[in-house]
Amino acid sequence: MKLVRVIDTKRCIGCRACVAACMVENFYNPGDPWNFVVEYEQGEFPNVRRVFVPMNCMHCENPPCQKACDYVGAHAIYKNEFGVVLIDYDKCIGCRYCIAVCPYGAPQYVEKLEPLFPNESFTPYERIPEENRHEVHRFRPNIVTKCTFCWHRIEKAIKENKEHLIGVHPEYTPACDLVCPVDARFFGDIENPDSKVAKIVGEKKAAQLKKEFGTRPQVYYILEGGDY
Amino acid sequence: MGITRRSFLKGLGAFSALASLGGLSEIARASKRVKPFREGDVRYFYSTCKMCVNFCGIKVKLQNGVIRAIYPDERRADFYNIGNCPKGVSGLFNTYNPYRLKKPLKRTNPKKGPNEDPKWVEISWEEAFEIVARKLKKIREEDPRKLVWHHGHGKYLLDDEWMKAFTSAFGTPNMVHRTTTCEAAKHVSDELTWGGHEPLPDLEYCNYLINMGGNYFEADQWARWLDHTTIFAKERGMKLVSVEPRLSNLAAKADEWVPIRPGKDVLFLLAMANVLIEKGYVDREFLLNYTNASFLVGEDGKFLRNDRGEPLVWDVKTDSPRPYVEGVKPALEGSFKIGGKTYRTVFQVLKDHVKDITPESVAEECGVPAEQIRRIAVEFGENARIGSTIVLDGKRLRYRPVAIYTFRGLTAKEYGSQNCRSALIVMQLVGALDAVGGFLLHKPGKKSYMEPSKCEYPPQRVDLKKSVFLPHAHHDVAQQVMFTLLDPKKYGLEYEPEMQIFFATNRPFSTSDAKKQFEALKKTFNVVIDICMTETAWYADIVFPDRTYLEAFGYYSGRWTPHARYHTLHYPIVNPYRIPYQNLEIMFELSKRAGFYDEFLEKINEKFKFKNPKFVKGRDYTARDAFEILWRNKAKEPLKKGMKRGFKGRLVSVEERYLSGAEKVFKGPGKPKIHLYCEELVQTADRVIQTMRKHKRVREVFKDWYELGDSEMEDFIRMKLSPLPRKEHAYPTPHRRAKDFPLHLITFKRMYRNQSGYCNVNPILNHVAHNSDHNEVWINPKTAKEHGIKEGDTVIVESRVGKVKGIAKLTHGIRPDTVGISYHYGHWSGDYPEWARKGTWVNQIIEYHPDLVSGMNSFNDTKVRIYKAEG
Amino acid sequence: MIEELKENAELRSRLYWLLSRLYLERPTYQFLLSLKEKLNEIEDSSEGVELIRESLKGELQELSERLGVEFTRLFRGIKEGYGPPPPYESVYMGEGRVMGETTLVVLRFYTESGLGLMEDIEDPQDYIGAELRFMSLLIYRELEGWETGKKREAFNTMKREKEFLEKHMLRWVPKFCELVEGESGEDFYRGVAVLTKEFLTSDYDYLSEVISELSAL
Amino acid sequence: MWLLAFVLLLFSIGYSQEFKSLEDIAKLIREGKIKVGKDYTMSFGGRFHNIHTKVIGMDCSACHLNKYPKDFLYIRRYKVPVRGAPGVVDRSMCISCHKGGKVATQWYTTR
Repeated sequence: MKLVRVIDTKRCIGCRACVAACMVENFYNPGDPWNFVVEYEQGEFPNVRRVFVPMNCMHCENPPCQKACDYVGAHAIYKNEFGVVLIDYDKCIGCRYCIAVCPYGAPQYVEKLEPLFPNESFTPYERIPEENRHEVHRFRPNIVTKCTFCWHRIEKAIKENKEHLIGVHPEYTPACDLVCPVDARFFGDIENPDSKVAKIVGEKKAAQLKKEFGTRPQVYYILEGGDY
Repeated sequence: MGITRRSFLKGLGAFSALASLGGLSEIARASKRVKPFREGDVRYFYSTCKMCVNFCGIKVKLQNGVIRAIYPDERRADFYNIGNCPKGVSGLFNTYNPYRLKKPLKRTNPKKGPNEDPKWVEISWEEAFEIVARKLKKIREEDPRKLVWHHGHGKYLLDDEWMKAFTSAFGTPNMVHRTTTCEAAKHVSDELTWGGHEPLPDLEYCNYLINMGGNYFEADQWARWLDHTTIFAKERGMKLVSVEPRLSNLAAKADEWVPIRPGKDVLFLLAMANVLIEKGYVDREFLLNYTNASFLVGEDGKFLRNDRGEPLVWDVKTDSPRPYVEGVKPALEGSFKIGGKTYRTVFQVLKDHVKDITPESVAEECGVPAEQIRRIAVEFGENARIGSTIVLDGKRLRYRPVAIYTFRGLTAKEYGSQNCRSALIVMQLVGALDAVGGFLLHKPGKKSYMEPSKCEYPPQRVDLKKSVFLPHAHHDVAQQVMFTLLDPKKYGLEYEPEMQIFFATNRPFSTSDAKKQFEALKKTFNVVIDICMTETAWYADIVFPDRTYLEAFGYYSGRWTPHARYHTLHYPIVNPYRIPYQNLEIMFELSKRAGFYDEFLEKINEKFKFKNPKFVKGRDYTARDAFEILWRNKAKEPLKKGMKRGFKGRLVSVEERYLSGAEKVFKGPGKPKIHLYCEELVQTADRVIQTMRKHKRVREVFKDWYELGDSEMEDFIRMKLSPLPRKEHAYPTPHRRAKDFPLHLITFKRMYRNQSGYCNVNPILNHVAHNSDHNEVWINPKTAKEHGIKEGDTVIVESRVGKVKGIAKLTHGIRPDTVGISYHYGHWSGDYPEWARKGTWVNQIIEYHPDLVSGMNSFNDTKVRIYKAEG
Repeated sequence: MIEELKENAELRSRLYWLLSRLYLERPTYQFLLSLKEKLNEIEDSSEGVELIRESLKGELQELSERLGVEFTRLFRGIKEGYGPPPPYESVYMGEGRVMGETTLVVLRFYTESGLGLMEDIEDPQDYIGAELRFMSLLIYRELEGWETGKKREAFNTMKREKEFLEKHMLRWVPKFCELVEGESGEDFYRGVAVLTKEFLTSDYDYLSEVISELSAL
Repeated sequence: MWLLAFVLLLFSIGYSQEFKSLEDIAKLIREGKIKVGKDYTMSFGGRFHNIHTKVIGMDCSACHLNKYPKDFLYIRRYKVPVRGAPGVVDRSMCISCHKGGKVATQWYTTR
């Protein structure tokens, strides 16, 4: 099984629901978003376009972050059998080499944990205790975090023997892909030819970003202006 | 042991003597009232989002009694939304916001002002109810009209029948909703034209959609349905043309962006009509059978009528004027001499009217090349496939897959209704109304909408709705209330309001000339029911905390779509601040104490048309009881069942979708007709002018609103109330008068704040984009260069009514002669933390010139100049 | 000795109750009046009591209204920078902590002590008034123990009391009280702050002494 | 200046030997003979920072934005304006040394 995401930027209307959903789902620590939308203009008035590109961890086949992490001896970053690149917070030493080498700006350094409402007490949501959080949500200062493909939801599917429902059933789909109001995001197993992602990657000429880095990202994009 | 006791007592000093003030029996009682706290499992609740007015389905995840996340309700996808927006997804933080109001507050500093600390004191609910009820009672005895009730979002939390019942039981005509600050002109132009409002493009079949400045990828009442249906239609091959001065998110996805100069849309659309008629893209069958195109118009602009008052057409069979009944074959075009006078058909009048309005003649003023206007008109006419039909579900139906959609683009202007009318005329020309793929009407044919106004004077209502000032304001004129309050005599009001209640609205903050709006709040006793200390609440005398949509019951019939109808419900899931009452219960309590509870209940039954079950006088009701009655009447099922799904809906048949509207109401002889030509406006104009001649005050108000001289006044009134949109409608007051202000100012809504006043304290929404916590001043790089402004500079934007500071954003996505600033930013209420107050409060520099037809606020007409701020 | 412990427990429970009321309700005219009368009976005085006594000298109706405003400002967290940060343990302990579960931890403590969610209190349960009230109720539980001869339980409850002061209240309440002392313009609330701080410290000392004495027995 | 900086670097990492080429230094780093940093810091004055600024002599603007002098591009603060669309960080400069077969450690591959 190889999990991938497809983002159709031709559909994306730049609403950032996926960003908000990610923040809520993954206990956003202010300043460290796992998912963000790059927005830029092309051309000059009146021939101008605005493009929205949602970005998150690409879960590369050749993750430079992992190489850097191994290199410094921390060995905190690994890619599991489902194609998900994860960080082991117990091993992470906060050196930030992974951030330095990632061409997509995915990893985020947690300097300190802050309440969502600045200078205020934690909301009941933030007070959900550690034991009720998945390990990917047990943050502490001086670690690096990033998008996990909502590993806590995928893992649940695996544990419950519902692997075939990953990306299909809302319970087993990453939050960002779930909330998109225009259905511009898809998630699933690319090795399963019947999956939506496999079909779209095949039919719609999905591209990968920044191929020149040889990272082989596992997030595919359908781009308005073609391949980058 | 003795030592211990002594040292202990010594430490306490005299304090120990106070021990008797702590009652042991109380302690004993309280020690029984504790329960162990346990963590629970994850549960899901299907409910309805009220972060704006789309009423999307949501699925709320609850963990240990805490809302963990909000997802889209997958079952709602067949009816309305397939996903959620960032507001919906992060709605839990509006509930968990620490800056919520938690207890009733009383002002102790009588001075009101933006920098006056109200010196709030927390009071008990009992005390708050008593204070407000006493005041209500006094006013009700003196003159109930002195109470003004406002709601904005409150309508959508509950449905406004509750409030209508409350105010009418109290006896005041002054219940004011927010429509004129949003889309009233669009409603009114629809109502004048086809007797209903809230039409929708039939996006499932539409092939060519012109969007006149609607930004429904971000904010619109149908945004979450329009967004995906548009995207899917585009993939199917629909062409999307967006006509607006700013490259909105919608324009960014359009096939063609037409950056028109602000306010000039009516010219663009009339030129389209010119091309359509010239090129023969005219659906004659439609015009004859469904509209008043064949009615005979005299030189005075009025219809030729028989003694029974029926309008007449020229029957080509008998060559005589006759009412359009069975057997009559009306002429569509032509000029006829009858009784020595010349009469032309409406279509002929229109044809003559737009004859000179060619694309070439308006291109410069619109800032759009003539070829482009011409091409779009031809594409529109071509795609309309006039004469074609389509078979759906075995029924042969008219097929006109083109539509023009708008929201605030054509609407939020001094000539909003006339601008919107021009789009409706273009669509009538090609027969797109209520055709497959065209523009679907919703509950058309309400007669009272299509008649001349009574032009009431003196006005009964403080918002001047339907009075001589704003004759066709079928919807409440929200922004006018404060201006009337400041000087009631000026408008001929016979009473002086004393008390205002605001339920979930921050009205003064969100309308034109906003600083002045707040002045009026100093004159009245103000009660605010809300979840946050808004700017309006800052001026309150008593503040009631409310519960949010995740804590309270609420209902609204959902947004209709071409394929579905449904009712939506939300209900309490959590209550972290343990707020004991929700909005409706506050109303129950107040009416009880002020002595009109039974009348209130009776009016509820009447307004909602409750049959079974009904409210019974004298009985106490909680919100839950009330919603049991409501849901059983509306959804015909127990509330408990509704709370399992959060909605009840049904899908509609092809028959209901296409054959129950215009086909049924307007088609054929002997039926009322769609108003291609709004003769009722001509008659209204007569009445306005008559009243104006009689009452000097009316004239003074118009003078003030539109900066007119006495001599030009009557012509202006006729022009404003003209039966067909005119070139003059592209020149609102600031365009004519603000000569020293070279740039247009347009306003718009952004996704992160729109239609919900409390998103400024939502940390997620402030973080979803690098600039979502503040707004910017959109300036074209060319203009910026001329003014020596660089990206990120602080600039001053100055209009005739004020100036504001803002941060420059240089973008090619706006016309060089225009600057754009979004709403919803620049909050200043003292209760908001600094991080929630960023940005520019644009409303304070917007000039006020209401649309004479509809009362619509003029949000997009202001002219400004910009310059770099010193230092 | 048991008698003495019982008396002390009753006294302490009542005092905690009184203090909790000062943070949970704004002082009514009636309350101020009875407070004034009570204080007139006492000669001996400490700083906190003196401040309160001083504040009660004027017209009580007017004072009650003024104190209402000050109560709202000091304790209710109306807005940032308007009064000290509101007196919730999570506000004062949360900063720089890894996980913000303070309220939950407090609630668990209540539950584990045989009590739990106090339904009469509408504020989050780590509000200063709630914690004081919890202490009052817990000591009442201790009192019941002495009265019914369940000495072991009463003793254990005392240990819980000490633990709660140690792990929770003493860690943040004095900090808050100092803020109030420094910031409030009302002698009344400055007095309340001084009293609260001093009472918590001396009660802690008392508990430590008694527990070590009893353990030695 | 260039040489001085380099010598300073060598002193600072306690490795004062004869002049070596960049390739040699890279090799030594890879072999662990030059410890890049005890705490692997990349902040100003850190050893990794020194290698890029003083040894290779890269301009600050390669990694930092003028307007945000305290913001490292590699620690992407959310509000840094977007330069290298569609990504939010620009790593094109890094490729020249860190891609397969070049002087520095291979983060990126040619595949």
